[in-house]
Amino acid sequence: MPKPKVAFYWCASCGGCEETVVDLAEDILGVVEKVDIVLWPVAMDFKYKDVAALADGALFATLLNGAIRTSEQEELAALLRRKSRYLIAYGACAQLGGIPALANQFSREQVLRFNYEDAPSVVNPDHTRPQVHFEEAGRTPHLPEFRHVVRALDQVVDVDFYIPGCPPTPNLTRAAFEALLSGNLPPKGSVLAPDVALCEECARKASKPTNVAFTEFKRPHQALWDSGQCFLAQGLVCMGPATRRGCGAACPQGNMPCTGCFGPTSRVRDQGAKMLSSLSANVAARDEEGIRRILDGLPDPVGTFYRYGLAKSLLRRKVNLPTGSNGH
Amino acid sequence: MKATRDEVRIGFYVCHCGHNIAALVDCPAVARYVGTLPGVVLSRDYKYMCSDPGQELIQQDIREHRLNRVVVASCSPLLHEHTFRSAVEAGGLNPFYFHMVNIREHDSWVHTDRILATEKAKALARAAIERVAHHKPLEIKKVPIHPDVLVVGGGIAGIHAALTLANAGKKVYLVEREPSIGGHMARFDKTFPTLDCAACILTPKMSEVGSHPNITLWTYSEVVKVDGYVGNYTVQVKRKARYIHEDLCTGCQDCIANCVYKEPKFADEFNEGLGKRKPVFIPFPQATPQVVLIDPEVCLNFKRNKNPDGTPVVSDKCKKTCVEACGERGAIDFTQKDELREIRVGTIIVCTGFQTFDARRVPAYGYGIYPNVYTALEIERLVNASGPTGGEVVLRGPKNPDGTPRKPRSIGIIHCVGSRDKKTNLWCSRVCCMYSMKLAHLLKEHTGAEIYNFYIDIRTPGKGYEEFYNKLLEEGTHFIRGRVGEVTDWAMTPEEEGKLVIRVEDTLAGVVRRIPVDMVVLATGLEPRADAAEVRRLFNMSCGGDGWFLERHPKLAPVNTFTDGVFLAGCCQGPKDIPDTVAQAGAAAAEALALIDRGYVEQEPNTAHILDNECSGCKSCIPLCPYTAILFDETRQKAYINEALCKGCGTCVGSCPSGSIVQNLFEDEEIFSEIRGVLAYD
Amino acid sequence: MKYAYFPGCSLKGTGRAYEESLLPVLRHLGVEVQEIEDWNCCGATAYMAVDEGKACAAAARNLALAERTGLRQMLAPCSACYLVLNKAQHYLNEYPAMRRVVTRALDSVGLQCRGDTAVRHPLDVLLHDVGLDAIKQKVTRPLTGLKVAPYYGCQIVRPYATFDDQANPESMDKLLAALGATVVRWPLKTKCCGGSLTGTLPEAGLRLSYILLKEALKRGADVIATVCPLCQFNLDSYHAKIAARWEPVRIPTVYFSQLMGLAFGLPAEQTVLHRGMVPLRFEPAPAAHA
Amino acid sequence: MTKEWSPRIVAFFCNWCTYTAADLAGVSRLKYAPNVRIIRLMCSGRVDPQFILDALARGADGVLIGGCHPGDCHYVEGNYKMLRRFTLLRRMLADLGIEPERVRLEWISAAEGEKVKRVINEMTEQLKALGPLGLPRKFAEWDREVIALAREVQDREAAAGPCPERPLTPEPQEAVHA
Amino acid sequence: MEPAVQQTFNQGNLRANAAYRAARRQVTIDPITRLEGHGKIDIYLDEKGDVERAYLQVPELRGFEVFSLGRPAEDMPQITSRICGVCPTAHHMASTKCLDDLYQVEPTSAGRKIRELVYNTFVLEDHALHFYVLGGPDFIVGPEAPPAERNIVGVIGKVGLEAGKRVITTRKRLRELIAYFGGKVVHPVLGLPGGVSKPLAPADLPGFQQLARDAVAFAEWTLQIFRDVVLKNPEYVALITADAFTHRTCYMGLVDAQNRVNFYDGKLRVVDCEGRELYQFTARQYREFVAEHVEPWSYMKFTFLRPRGWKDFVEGPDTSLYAVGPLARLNAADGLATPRAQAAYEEFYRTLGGKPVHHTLANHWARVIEMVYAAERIAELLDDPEITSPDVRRVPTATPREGMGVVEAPRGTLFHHYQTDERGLITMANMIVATGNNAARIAMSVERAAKALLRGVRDAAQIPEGLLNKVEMAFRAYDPCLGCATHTLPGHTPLRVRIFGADRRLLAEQVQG
Repeated sequence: MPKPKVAFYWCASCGGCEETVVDLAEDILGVVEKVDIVLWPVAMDFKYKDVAALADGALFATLLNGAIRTSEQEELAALLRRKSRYLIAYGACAQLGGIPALANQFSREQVLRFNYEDAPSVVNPDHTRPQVHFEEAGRTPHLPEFRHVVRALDQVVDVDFYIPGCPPTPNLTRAAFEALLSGNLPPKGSVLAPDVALCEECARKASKPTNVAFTEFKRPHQALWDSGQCFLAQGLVCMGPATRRGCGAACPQGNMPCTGCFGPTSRVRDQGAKMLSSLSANVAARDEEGIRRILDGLPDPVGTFYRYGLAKSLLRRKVNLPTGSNGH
Repeated sequence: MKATRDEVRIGFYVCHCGHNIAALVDCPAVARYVGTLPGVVLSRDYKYMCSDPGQELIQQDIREHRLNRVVVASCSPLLHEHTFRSAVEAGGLNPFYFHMVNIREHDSWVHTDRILATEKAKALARAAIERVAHHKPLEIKKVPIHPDVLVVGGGIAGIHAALTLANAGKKVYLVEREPSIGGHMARFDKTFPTLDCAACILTPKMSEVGSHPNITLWTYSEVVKVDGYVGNYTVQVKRKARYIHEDLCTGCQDCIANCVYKEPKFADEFNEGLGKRKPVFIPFPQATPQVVLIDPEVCLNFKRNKNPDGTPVVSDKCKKTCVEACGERGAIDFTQKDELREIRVGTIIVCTGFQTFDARRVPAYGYGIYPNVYTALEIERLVNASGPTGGEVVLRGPKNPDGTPRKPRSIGIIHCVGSRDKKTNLWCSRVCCMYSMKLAHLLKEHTGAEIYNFYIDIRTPGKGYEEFYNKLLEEGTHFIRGRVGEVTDWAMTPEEEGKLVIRVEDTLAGVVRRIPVDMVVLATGLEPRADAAEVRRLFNMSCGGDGWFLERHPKLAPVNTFTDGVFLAGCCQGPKDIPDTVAQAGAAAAEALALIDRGYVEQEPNTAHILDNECSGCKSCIPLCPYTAILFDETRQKAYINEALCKGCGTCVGSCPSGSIVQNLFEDEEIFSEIRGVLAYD
Repeated sequence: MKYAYFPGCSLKGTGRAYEESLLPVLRHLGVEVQEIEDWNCCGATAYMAVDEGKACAAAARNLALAERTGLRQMLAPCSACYLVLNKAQHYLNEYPAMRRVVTRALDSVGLQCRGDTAVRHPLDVLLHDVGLDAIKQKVTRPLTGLKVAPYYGCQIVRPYATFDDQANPESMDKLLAALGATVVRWPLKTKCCGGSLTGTLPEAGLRLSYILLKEALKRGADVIATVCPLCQFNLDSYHAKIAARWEPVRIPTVYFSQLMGLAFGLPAEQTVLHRGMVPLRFEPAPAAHA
Repeated sequence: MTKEWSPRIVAFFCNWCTYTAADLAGVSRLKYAPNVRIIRLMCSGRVDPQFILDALARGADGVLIGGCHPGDCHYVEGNYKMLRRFTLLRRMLADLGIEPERVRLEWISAAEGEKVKRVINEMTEQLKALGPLGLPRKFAEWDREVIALAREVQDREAAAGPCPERPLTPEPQEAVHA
Repeated sequence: MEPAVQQTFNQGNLRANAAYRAARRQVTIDPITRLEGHGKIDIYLDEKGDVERAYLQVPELRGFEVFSLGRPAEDMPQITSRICGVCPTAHHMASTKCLDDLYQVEPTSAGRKIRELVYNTFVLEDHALHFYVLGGPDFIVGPEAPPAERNIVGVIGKVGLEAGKRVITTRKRLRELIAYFGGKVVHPVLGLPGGVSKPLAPADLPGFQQLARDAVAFAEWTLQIFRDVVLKNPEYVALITADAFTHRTCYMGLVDAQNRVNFYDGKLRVVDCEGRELYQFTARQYREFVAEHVEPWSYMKFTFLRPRGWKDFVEGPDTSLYAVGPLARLNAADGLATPRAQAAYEEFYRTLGGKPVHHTLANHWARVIEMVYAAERIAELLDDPEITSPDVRRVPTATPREGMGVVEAPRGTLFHHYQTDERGLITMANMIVATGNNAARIAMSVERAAKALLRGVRDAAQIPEGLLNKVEMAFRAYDPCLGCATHTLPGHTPLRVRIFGADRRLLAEQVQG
């Protein structure tokens, strides 16, 4: 019996997810040999036509990482969706938009302007900009355009499962494969990681007292802190309580607070809003001035609470940015 | 398990409430619209849903149409939610498969455009339909009622309420801040309109309280802390040190007689400072309990400076003749300290009364500037036979050349001081017109002076009140209609010299008049006690914008508060005269009795619980609970909620970072669907 | 302490004694003021009566200029200015309609008024920002023996009692007491001085001034202290007429600031007492400790 | 929608003070703008910021939260908790381009029917001045680029018909067997 | 070894390789742009059918610089590491050094050493991978060998199964060291202004010291393989020195006080194509010496030496273009700080005829030499008693305004530059990465290859089959950067070339594969 065909594809991502797959691939007694990896744009050239040629659903599963930013990515996502029995959003970017989705707080024009004109190292007296349609002596090399909005995969196509993390851990990935292959799967749309917040598996949990009220928020560089005690108990923002577990509390292991890359639990619609709610409700002050003073210790709420999840937050994007046509 | 759309069979009813709703909301249209919504199997409009036939209709439909959810759009749930839940239950459904839409108080009554009001009604209805689908069956909890009652405040209201309850065989704690019960009424000379002597009708009731076996009377005491909920309140009472052992004092007052101070020397509160008392004193002759007390501020046996904890320092400088006088009774104890007592009661009646308006706040009337300007309460004492002057009305100001005190030959009584006034208090204090006329009558009786009443309106809504007014008119008291501009000692004419000049616009004559008088009486209004705000918090009641304690419903629940088991009586709820106060006190007592006799209260099951498998044990919720209902299980490293302590505010639910806390009746899904509902419609 | 300073027309004209005495006193107390550039009519007097919109716009322009100084506080010594600026402020924040009118007007000259500058009266500032203790310390020549009738006039307490009681203001009483003067208690503190009636209905207007002067004398006052250029003018300038009509009631009327200067031992050109029609003859002795 | 736009406000009122105040406004027959849709919660402390964002995302032009005055909370201090959330949420919403006027927190005691009226009317006016937030429409606008593409792709494939190319085989496999 | 096991083993590794290529190819591009799907080269012919112009395009832009605005500076090491999931440590470290400068805080001695330890470990692991899995096979197995053999399996075939195992296990252990400090290998979190977040527990030291010793041996062994397989083969040597792969440009690299190569810290040194020192400058001066040029046909910016000005894509004595990366580092330095590496360095220049070496393919050799240095440096650091000091971080006190940081990423110099408000919130962020620094030279290589291969082309038929193989060779040599995109099993260059006739009509399109 032929092994199930599995495809990997990436969109707007950094490649960290691929690294995880590799760590997995190196685990030679792992699961990879149970499947055929038939699509891997880097492993082998593949043409759009080749994929199109497959019968719909011919692929057992596709693990797609990266956020969706360009038309090309959308197109391939749509195609792979049709060809795959299971489409799996792999990693924070595909699941939530990831760090690239922070761009949803800014306009595309801002990006272009800075990169090609305002950046201190740029020398560009005649304000040249890369052109989607550029013509030079009749030569017309053409660049793909990118979207105004950075999207998570399921904001473009229907997604069956999610594997969280920036990057996901090999263990989770292996577990996901095993689940897929053994066929005992959670309901469609599930995130293939424990549905409990990080604290449960954090070594520092026990060190947190039950009466933490914030009199000030410290920023990581502003103090030396106890490497064994709960960060929140030390006045440092840790996204752990609002973040799915499954990474083994890797960042706290490195003595840094969680930044939330595993996204929310299934019971939360907006990770940022929930963490904001929990943190601010526990502020000690009662007078407006005191409250404001303490909360000013969180200078960048969007970047703190939506570090990975802006695209999938309830508002998705800074709402008053231009959209309009895609031409630069 | 959450019921999914196709399982639910919703019945929807929109109530006309006669014209109250139908006049502005097109009820049939709403019913038609809701009829089209998914899950709705039947949608009706009906004249009066809260009527028996209305409720009958619901029960019938539940049976015939196999409804498993019911939504009623009518008035405020605070009014009829209970009614309809019972109806639903009677129809054989769990009462919590019901949701109510408020399209009267929140719609038809507050809008003017029929189309928009109807739109709004539809939107709200849709929200309820979407919400109710997520409802789950819940159990109502029954909490037993502790039979004892706490009555706070020993004025006429408290006295009456306490007696009513005690006579019904209930144990009552009556807590009074002053050394004696009796309140303001005890200071009055006569009561309008019958002019029977206040003391004569009050003192018997006071002593009855003092001696009643079912009443524990704690005077000179204050409630400092109230915990718990209806049926089970735990109350801390501070018994202030009076330096006398109540149980040992016989009220013989030998100590007073033998005090080192031969003459009374200190301003006496009961007489508004018009009279004098000694450091050891009894507030007034008929005080209940008949127990003296010592004022450490002035008693020679105490130092003037205080201990760090605020308690006075015993100096032992005094000869302590009082102690000798007390002899083997040994009731006097300079080392006495405030003590805290804790009691458990099931219900509380708050009768903390009022304070009179501070006339200094209207400087134009010169109280505190001109000695011969008095407040009404001072006059009550002045005309009282047992008052500081033995009932003789003499002026505070400069005496006659021969040294005899001057008597007023002309008196002006200014009404509405601190009432009906944008700058001070907006409300009418209700009693001033009547007591002003009472005082007018008494003053005339005592002095034969010319009496001028300066009024805005004369308000005499009460049995025999208007008649009393007419009687006054016949007595030849002057009534000048107009708010007084100012009282000054500035004489423009010789005849004004040495007098107080009342400048007023006589709105009937249409002229500005200057009326010189010897004595000015300010009919000061009633206002909430200065500490009303703290007291309110103590008992978890609300205050109106004007500061009076707020009744749950001005008509239907006039003695209830928003806190179950806490009731109101007397002027703490708003200005009223003695008859109304006593009536209200009776009503409050009756409410308390009703609760006690039923023996239990039903509790809204809107408590929260933590999903055990989902909780990560992050402990973020624990400090948020004001009732410490959230606890941490160290062995399992998870938080859990003691539902007995949970009051169902939902704060922890809104704050759980992993969404692992659920509040019954207010689950996230229910509220999200409500949001979707109100917005889905446009 | 620094305040944007709005003198208004009077202090540059008939009421110059006020400015001439006030500024040195403030300086002496370490209070800085910065006169607003290009200020215009506060909008008081006839304006308000005729067209509130225009009056507010006029006032708002001054407010806007004040805001531009970045000083959040604005000092308006003249009672009329003080009242109108406060009133305009109030209108802007209470009535959207009025705000629209004014905003439009200001837009046309490229100004905008947030309406968040506090309009303060010198008495307010002296009592609540500087404080009586600080003032007492500066008193080198206490006004011992000088009986002063404090006269507030109507405009700084009515209709907006922003810093003192409407019927019975006492800030100046406290201030004068601090200077060592004997404060004469009288009930006419806020009685009308005649205001502009003196010009339009002399009979009515003068009578009001007469009552004030007479009562002050009757209560043994040596001098009336005032805070308002118009009051000062009315009480000081019509003695001849009043004497002709009723009886002579000669008593000097000076600005409280002049008395402060006196008590602080400031030079004559800073107390400018010579400007009064009825001269105040009083030489305070140096304080014992001084 | 053909009918002229008018703001939609979702209000979360606490059961004890503000909701009751709204009842009082009704009983007192005060008239206010019909733009508000009141959702009853036991305490302003129950207001989860998610509710606010969800309301905005679903088309509310503004969200009003009503609680008891500080110190008066029926649940001791749920309202403080809300005040704290609100303080930070407002700042965050500003970073996400939502004007502060759109989300408002008011302390309204059970006795302040008048204030209910004033606040709702005020807010309605402010929102009229601000104009619609219209997030659902914005989302649709953002997604148009995606939807358009999806359609285009379908058409292209319909046109192309079944593709003749060889079915895909994994090259690495060959490498191994070689 | 059982054939079955061996097959599984090979499969696993094949996929490993593939994944690395995947990862590499996208990331090593300029942080704001990354190669999506395929790299794109458009070649335009003139009437004679010769190459008129070739465009190498990088078609995406992510805008990290812009969405960093308003973020707390201390978050930058974690945010910017997401620019690249394969060399996150490089960005993380550059950003962290940028924060030191921003807050004017000197890391504690132990903190600095841990950073350098982690960083060298990363470089070693990364180079090793490139040599065995990505770039190396071409040489070890041979450029002309059948494609299917030019991979680690082929390598194993040549050097034995044990070698393969050794590569994998060593790499794994090195990555574990990074994870020990950084929490994760991919996107580590150790970096903070003034030091690192976590000290090295004395108990854990021995294990790491053992690793260091093994690493040194491993590196030397690798160098020996290179000698045996490549240097002993005149063909390869000829290939390395072939003119097609030679560009006379300037070179830039970080050097220490003695002008020796340093990956983590030091001054930047630029030498011209004669090997003469042109400039030495600190990170803070980067703007005076480095500038970026914009072309309308690519999202990627092309850096050049600011003092010399943009002179278009030309090489030679006056060129303003420069290269970075292993070869450039050796060219820009006077030597290496560790004995074994220094020896290898001298051998390198002896063999290739003195400094500077302009042969792009020499990068492979340079890389192995750097491996030796990195391994030796790791050992040094782990033998330093201070390495286990708990004092790993100093809390900054200065008010932040502006900071700049630079490191040598495996594939070249990497600049980070931030400005903040007084609260330390980013108001400007600028980054220049290895690819940008190499971009111009890469573009030239591409065009050169195209021109060499396409002459008098009239129709598609005349386009030689192996065109892409050669073009691929031309810039695979650069390794990562765009190169990494091409580091696939030969025959699978994910590179799309389109050729347009003089009439601008598409003559042919070839996709490697």
